[in-house]
Amino acid sequence: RDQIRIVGSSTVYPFSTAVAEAFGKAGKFKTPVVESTGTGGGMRLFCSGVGESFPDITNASRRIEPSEVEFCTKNGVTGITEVVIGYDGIVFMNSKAGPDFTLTREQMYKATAKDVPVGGKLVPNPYKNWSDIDPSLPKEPILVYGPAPNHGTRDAYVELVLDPACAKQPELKDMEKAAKKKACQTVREDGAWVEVSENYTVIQQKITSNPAALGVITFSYLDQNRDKVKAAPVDGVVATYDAIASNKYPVSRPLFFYVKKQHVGMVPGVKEYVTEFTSDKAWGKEGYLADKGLIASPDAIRKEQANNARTLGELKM
Amino acid sequence: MAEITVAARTAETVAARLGRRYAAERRFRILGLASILISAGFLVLLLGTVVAKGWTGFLQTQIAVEVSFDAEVIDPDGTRAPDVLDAADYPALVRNGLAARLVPDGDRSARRDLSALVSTMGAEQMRRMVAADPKVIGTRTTLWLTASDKLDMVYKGQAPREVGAAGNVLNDRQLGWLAQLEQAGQIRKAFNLQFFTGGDSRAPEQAGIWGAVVGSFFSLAVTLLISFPLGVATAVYLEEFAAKNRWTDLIEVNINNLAAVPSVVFGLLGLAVFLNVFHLPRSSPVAGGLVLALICLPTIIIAGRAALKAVPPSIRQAAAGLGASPLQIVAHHVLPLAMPGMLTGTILGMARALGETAPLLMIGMVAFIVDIPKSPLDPSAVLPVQIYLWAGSSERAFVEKTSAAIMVLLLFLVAMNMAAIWLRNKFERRW
Amino acid sequence: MQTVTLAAILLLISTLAFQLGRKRAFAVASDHPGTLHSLPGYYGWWVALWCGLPAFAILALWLVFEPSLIRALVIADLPEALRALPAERIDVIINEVRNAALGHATANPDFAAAAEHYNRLQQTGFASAVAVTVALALAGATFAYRRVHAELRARPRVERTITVFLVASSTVAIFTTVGIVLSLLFEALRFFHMVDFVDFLFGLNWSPQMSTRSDQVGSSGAFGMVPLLTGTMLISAISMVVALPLGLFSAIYMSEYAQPRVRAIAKPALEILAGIPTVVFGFFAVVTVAPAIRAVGGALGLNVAAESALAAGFVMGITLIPLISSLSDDVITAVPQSLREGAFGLGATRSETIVQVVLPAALPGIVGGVLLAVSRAIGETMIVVMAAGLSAKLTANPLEAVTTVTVQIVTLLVGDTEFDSPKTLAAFALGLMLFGITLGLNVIALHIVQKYREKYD
Amino acid sequence: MNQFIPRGTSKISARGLNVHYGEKQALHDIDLDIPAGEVTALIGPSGCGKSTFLRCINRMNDMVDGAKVTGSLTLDGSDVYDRSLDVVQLRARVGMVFQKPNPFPKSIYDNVAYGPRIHGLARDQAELDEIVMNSLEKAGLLAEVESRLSESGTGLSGGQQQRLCIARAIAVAPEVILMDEPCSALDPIATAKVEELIDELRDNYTIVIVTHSMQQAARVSQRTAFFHLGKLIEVGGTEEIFTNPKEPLTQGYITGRFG
Amino acid sequence: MNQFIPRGTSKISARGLNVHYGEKQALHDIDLDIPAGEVTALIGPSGCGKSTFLRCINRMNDMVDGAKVTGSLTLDGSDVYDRSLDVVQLRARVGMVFQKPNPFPKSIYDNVAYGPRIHGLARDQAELDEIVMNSLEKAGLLAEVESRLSESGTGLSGGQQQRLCIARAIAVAPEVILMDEPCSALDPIATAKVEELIDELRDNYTIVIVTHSMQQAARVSQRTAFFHLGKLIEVGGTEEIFTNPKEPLTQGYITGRFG
Ligand SMILES: Nc1ncnc2c1ncn2[C@@H]1O[C@H](COP(=O)(O)OP(=O)(O)OP(=O)(O)O)[C@@H](O)[C@H]1O
Ligand SMILES: Nc1ncnc2c1ncn2[C@@H]1O[C@H](COP(=O)(O)OP(=O)(O)OP(=O)(O)O)[C@@H](O)[C@H]1O
Ligand SMILES: [Mg+2]
Ligand SMILES: [Mg+2]
Ligand SMILES: O=P([O-])([O-])[O-]
Repeated sequence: RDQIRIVGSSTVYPFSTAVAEAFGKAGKFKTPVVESTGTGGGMRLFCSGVGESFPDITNASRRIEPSEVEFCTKNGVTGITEVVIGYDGIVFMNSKAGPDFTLTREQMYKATAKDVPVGGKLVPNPYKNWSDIDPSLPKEPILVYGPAPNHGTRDAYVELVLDPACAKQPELKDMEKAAKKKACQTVREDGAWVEVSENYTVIQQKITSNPAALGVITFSYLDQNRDKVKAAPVDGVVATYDAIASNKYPVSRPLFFYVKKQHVGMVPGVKEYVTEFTSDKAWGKEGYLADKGLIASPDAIRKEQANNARTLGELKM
Repeated sequence: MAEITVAARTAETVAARLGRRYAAERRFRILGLASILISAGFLVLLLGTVVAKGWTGFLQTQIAVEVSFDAEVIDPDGTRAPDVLDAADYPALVRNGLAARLVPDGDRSARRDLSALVSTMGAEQMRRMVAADPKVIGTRTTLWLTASDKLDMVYKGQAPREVGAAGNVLNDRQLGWLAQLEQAGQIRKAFNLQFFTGGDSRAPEQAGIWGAVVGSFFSLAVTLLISFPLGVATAVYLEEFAAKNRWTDLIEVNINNLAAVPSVVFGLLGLAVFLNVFHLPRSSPVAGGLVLALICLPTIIIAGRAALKAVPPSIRQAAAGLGASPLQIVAHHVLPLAMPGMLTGTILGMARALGETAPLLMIGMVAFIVDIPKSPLDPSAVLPVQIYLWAGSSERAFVEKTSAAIMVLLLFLVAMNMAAIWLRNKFERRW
Repeated sequence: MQTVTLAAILLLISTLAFQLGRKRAFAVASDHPGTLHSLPGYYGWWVALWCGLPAFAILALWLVFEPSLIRALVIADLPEALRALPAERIDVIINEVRNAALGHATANPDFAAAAEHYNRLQQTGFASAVAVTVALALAGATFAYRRVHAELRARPRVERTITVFLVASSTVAIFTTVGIVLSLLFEALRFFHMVDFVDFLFGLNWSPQMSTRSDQVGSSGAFGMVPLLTGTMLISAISMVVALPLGLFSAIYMSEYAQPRVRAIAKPALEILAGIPTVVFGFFAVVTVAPAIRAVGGALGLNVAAESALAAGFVMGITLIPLISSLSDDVITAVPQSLREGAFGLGATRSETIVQVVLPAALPGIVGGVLLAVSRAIGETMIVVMAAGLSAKLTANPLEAVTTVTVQIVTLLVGDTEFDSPKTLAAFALGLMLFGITLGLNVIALHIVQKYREKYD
Repeated sequence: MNQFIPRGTSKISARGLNVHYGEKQALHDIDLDIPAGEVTALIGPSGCGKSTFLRCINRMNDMVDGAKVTGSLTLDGSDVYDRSLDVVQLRARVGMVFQKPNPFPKSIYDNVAYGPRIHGLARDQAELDEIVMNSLEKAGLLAEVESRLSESGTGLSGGQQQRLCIARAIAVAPEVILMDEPCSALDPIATAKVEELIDELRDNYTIVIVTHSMQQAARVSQRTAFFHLGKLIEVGGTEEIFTNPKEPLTQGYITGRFG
Repeated sequence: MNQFIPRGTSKISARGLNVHYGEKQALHDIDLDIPAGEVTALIGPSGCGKSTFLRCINRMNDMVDGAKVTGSLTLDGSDVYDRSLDVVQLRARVGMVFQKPNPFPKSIYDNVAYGPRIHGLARDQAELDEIVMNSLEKAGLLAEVESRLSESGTGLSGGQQQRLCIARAIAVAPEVILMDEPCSALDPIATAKVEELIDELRDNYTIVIVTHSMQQAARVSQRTAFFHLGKLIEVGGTEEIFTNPKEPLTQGYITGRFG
């Protein structure tokens, strides 16, 4: 094989493909083949082994989990380089034709968790309309398109929205840890939360055609489609480049990609691809990835990350 | 004579009801005509939609930008080393060229807005110019650069242009620039060559169908190479040689059923067998072609058998009577006579294969593939999958590209169908 | 590339062998006129087959085994330290060696050496392949050439070889079916180890997105296919509501009323409609039909989901019109003219004749055609993937979004290649069900259609 | 050449009737009168235009693409091809029985009831039942099928089917019944039954029958018309035609020298 | 019952020949000798097994699924159904002409040249030309088609087509020519020409002809065999059979009492 294969996060996919295209255009190597599988799916593929039939790079919208590192090691994938490429915010957006939402994380929790505390008891989610949760919200049926569990964005949603909101529920305070985790992190399965896997353009599509539906999706999709969609302020903060870059926006997280060091050399161009990705013309504040909606890291961090990437520093958990 | 009166009464009764009966007749007839018209109407609506949305996809907006091949930016050390020239920040040069005309001040957000007007192809164009002839470094020249998809949409009138309109893709400042460009005659629409020569791209203005066309070509070549000889051989065996017994019955039932198995199931077969067992390369035309070959094999066999059946037995008897062996009868007489029918069936099968999408999704042809495949083993897209991918893309400009790609696909299909019809009419014999 | 050249060379030799064999036959014939068993050409073929078949067989074997052979040899020649590495590592090394051999620079001198070795091996390998196959071809040709004599039954032998090829070809259809059944069954059985068969068949919940790692909470992983089936049925039913009247009436009009001129336009138009790929219809559904239905629904004060079953079913119905119309056209024209004359002779109008005599007579055939169309609707994928919903809802409301079996197969499998989670394997179980259902429908439909045809033949 | 019968008594009367199928002329200038209340047989070699003439009478030729009828053909003095004449009504008055029995794939009852139903001849079910029974009775079929009226008409034997078709025609109470080789698909016994039936029906209906069998023509008809190559050669009393034909062609045909 | 001719002089000779099509027995125990250099006519009512017998001679029944032949049939003393006998070679020796003219949709030349080509009868083009011309000449067709040898054989008239088929059969230089009602699709003039041709061919070939027309049998054949219901009823000189048949069945058939 003489063509890089990249899998993983749908969040990073637009950036990864942009870099791949630029990299391919330079003409020295074939354009990498990029597949959007979600962070989790990408990790599974990436960690499944070393050799021709396994990908060289996986994109991620969350950090690699210890369990995944373990899985990697088990399959002989031992040398991994981690690169933080920038930041991203998770936004709750809907069609411009639809109603305006102003949300809190607690409201999102109540709208999307499978079981919610009502009157001191954990009951199956009773809310049908947004207005059932809070009269200030639109009187529209709850319909949220969100990422499936194989997505980093899902993990981030759990970690940044469900868990914090859950922690504030007095009814859940005394629960046993495992049960609490399950109670907090399980999402609705009654059709109000629709899971989309592998490809965020599907979410994009569904919310544009369905104005009352909300999509849990990432900032770059909002940025690129401002003519069609709008984002709900979360806890009073509007998702903007600066709000996310300055960490004011509550649901933001870093993005990554991981390189299989054992494949460097084996597949021509891996190093050069990494170099292209970490060049200022790509991920700089005015780079082409910024145009695609990537929120660049501060200069110092970029520098450090670029160094680490180009020297293929080993992943440290 | 009682009968006569009965007959008279008959005439009367019949006459009395005639009006109503003829009205019913007319209604029925109109229903039939309406059905045809409605069906045809859908066809017209579909084609109309596609053409209306897609014809602009063959055009591309360009803007004239005076760029300077700034030696400071391209090659500060004056080494003229190819590596350095390649890696230079050409986008900045494009941006500067635009900024020089449109934004006197250099604020960051304005520059971002500005670079959103041109495609990165502009920078690429400059890079190639430098690579071809480093002497351009240090000169200034005006280039027609490909506009970004958003500007393209607005200029073509597919996105609103009024300041402050809902669904604006350009902001007010950008719209102002557009007016400026237009006034200066620095914006135009040109034939979209990139669409016909390029591979896929995430940027709509750079996306082309050539990669998918080549992929489709490779897939169909594999399909044809496998399904045609196998199909003809099977048809000949079943129709001319096989005795009627359980085994041939089994084969027949099999073929009839395979013809109606949903194509997505063939995709599952391809995934489980061709990819997981035989380890054919994912997303490759070989794997795709193999799956498609299995899909259109029954079509070819059934058409082939019909064509063979249409050859009158008297021809076979005549040849047999002269001492031709069974294979000679087939090779000298039956096959040549049946060939037009078989080819017609094959072309129709190929046309179907050209439009098949679902099974190819199963074998990984949905990956993002930019390079034009060079062999059937390279990863590649095919036309219908490309259409599917673009149809799912969120950029507004992809709607136009999708429709344009559909037009190209339909063109191929119509050409194939016409060829089949022509063949059928030319060689069809009535015995 | 090299292989193609070699194949071309072998082909060339075979052609030569053909010529030689033929010449030889002529020579034999002129020695003993009138005794030649077969035409000289057949001797040519016979020699050519002897020349080409074994050589190509060996070439095919070579192509299959060459990579692993060379690989083994390269590994054997690697430095001890590298050889001791685990298998996956060796895999990587070999790929790197191969890339190095193709001219990509490598930093490791060991690899460079191995690459050289690899190249050498490949050259020798190819050289020996050339030698062996060409030698075999020549040997075969010589052997056959020597044995050309007047009584040699060349024609029957050549013909038998061809017949073997024909018979082998006809078994491909069987292998395909067996392949489908086995691959579906195999993966589906693995699925049923994880999920109870009864739950799968009768479960009312479909929520397959399970967690991907142990420390994550996913959905409950419910695999009850009933909502998928009802969704599929709902959309199919809508499509038939659209396609049946339109298709049937079109067929009636075309076979009973239309002037030849109208027919000459309408028939090809319907054929074009039939030839348009469904992915195009999916696009049409998304950009035109679904918004239109929503707009109409909105105007009527109805709450129409974006991916309503109605939109998908409606568009699917359009795609089925040509199928129903052409099948109905067939059966309607197969109704004997004498029945129509009987009715006309009694003073029936055309519509009375059609409704009361022709259609009842054609009914079984039409039913068969409709069943085929239903089976097509159930198996149709692209339109529903693009225009139908994703969440499995148990509803009969055409304005709501439902999902179908095929949509789930595609969403479960696209992009994901893990074959050890029930999520992926479920697609195969669904595929098996789909195969079973459509197979059943087809068998019944074909049976009805065939029986009906026999009745009037 | 033709023997005219007084116009007043003729039920059907053709004058200068020409029929073309596209380019091909199938009937040349036919002048023929068919009297009421008799059985008229049309005979002649294959392809001579017998069926064509018969199908002119109830305008069945309207259904054939490219068929063109000129000249005049009157039924009870009114022109069959007149624009104002309604073909549905015409066919209600002129019943037809075909060469191959063609019962509808419906029950025996529905087969017979079909005509009365579409023409609305029965005011209620009882009346319809009566018509059906009556027609079956007249067609001599009632005894055989009385117990299985709801079974399919296609399940009957060939002869029964043909009689069912006759019953079906009678049920509309037509004035004329046309029969195109009604017995050629039947065995001798069934043929005999149908011939007997024709003989009985003669009292109430005008019957025109095409037949290949001269014996049959002789048995059932009172008048016979001999066609040859689209021309009417001779017409007259059956007795006379068979014993003492005027034209040598007729002579040649009935003595079996050609055809 | 059968009149055997001395075995030595018979070209084809059947003994106890039975043919079954699946369950149905089409020929019962046929003993028949066909002498060389004569025309033998097979007559009998439809379905009596004439064609079946004819098709046994060149084993055309091999092509029919379920056909089974038992008993012996020899050509020049060697068993036609012997396992070692090559059917291709047999058919080169026994030519056949069919009821409906069936020229290949190729040029007239190629039609005639086809047999010689597959059997390799001509060493070069000149020789092939000679064979073709010769055969057309013998078939009395050369004058009519000489100028248009490269036109399609299907463009000829029916009679010409049939003679082309005869030329095609002759071109292989067979010893026996089988003809299955060769004139039944032809008009009288074409029939006359073909009959004439048969008469001429008799000198060089053994001819077996199936015919429905007793006149034809009388005109062209020297010997006649009468089949009835799969049995050979009578065989003998044509003259004798027609003037003085021994069997009452034969008598009945040739006087037209049945069939
Ligand atoms: N639909 C048609 N189109 C063209 N020619 C026709 C058609 N029907 C009949 N003919 C021709 O018209 C001529 C008269 O046909 P018709 O059927 O009336 O003959 P017929 O006397 O009834 O013969 P038969 O005894 O065989 O039924 C024949 O030459 C026939 O070929
Ligand atoms: N292929 C076949 N399969 C089954 N039965 C057949 C087949 N060919 C002929 N028969 C039957 O064998 C019997 C003899 O047929 P054959 O064709 O030899 O009769 P024939 O004397 O040539 O009649 P005709 O004069 O009609 O050609 C007939 O009863 C026929 O139905
Ligand atoms: Mg007739
Ligand atoms: Mg015969
Ligand atoms: O970025 P994700 O696709 O893993 O959400």
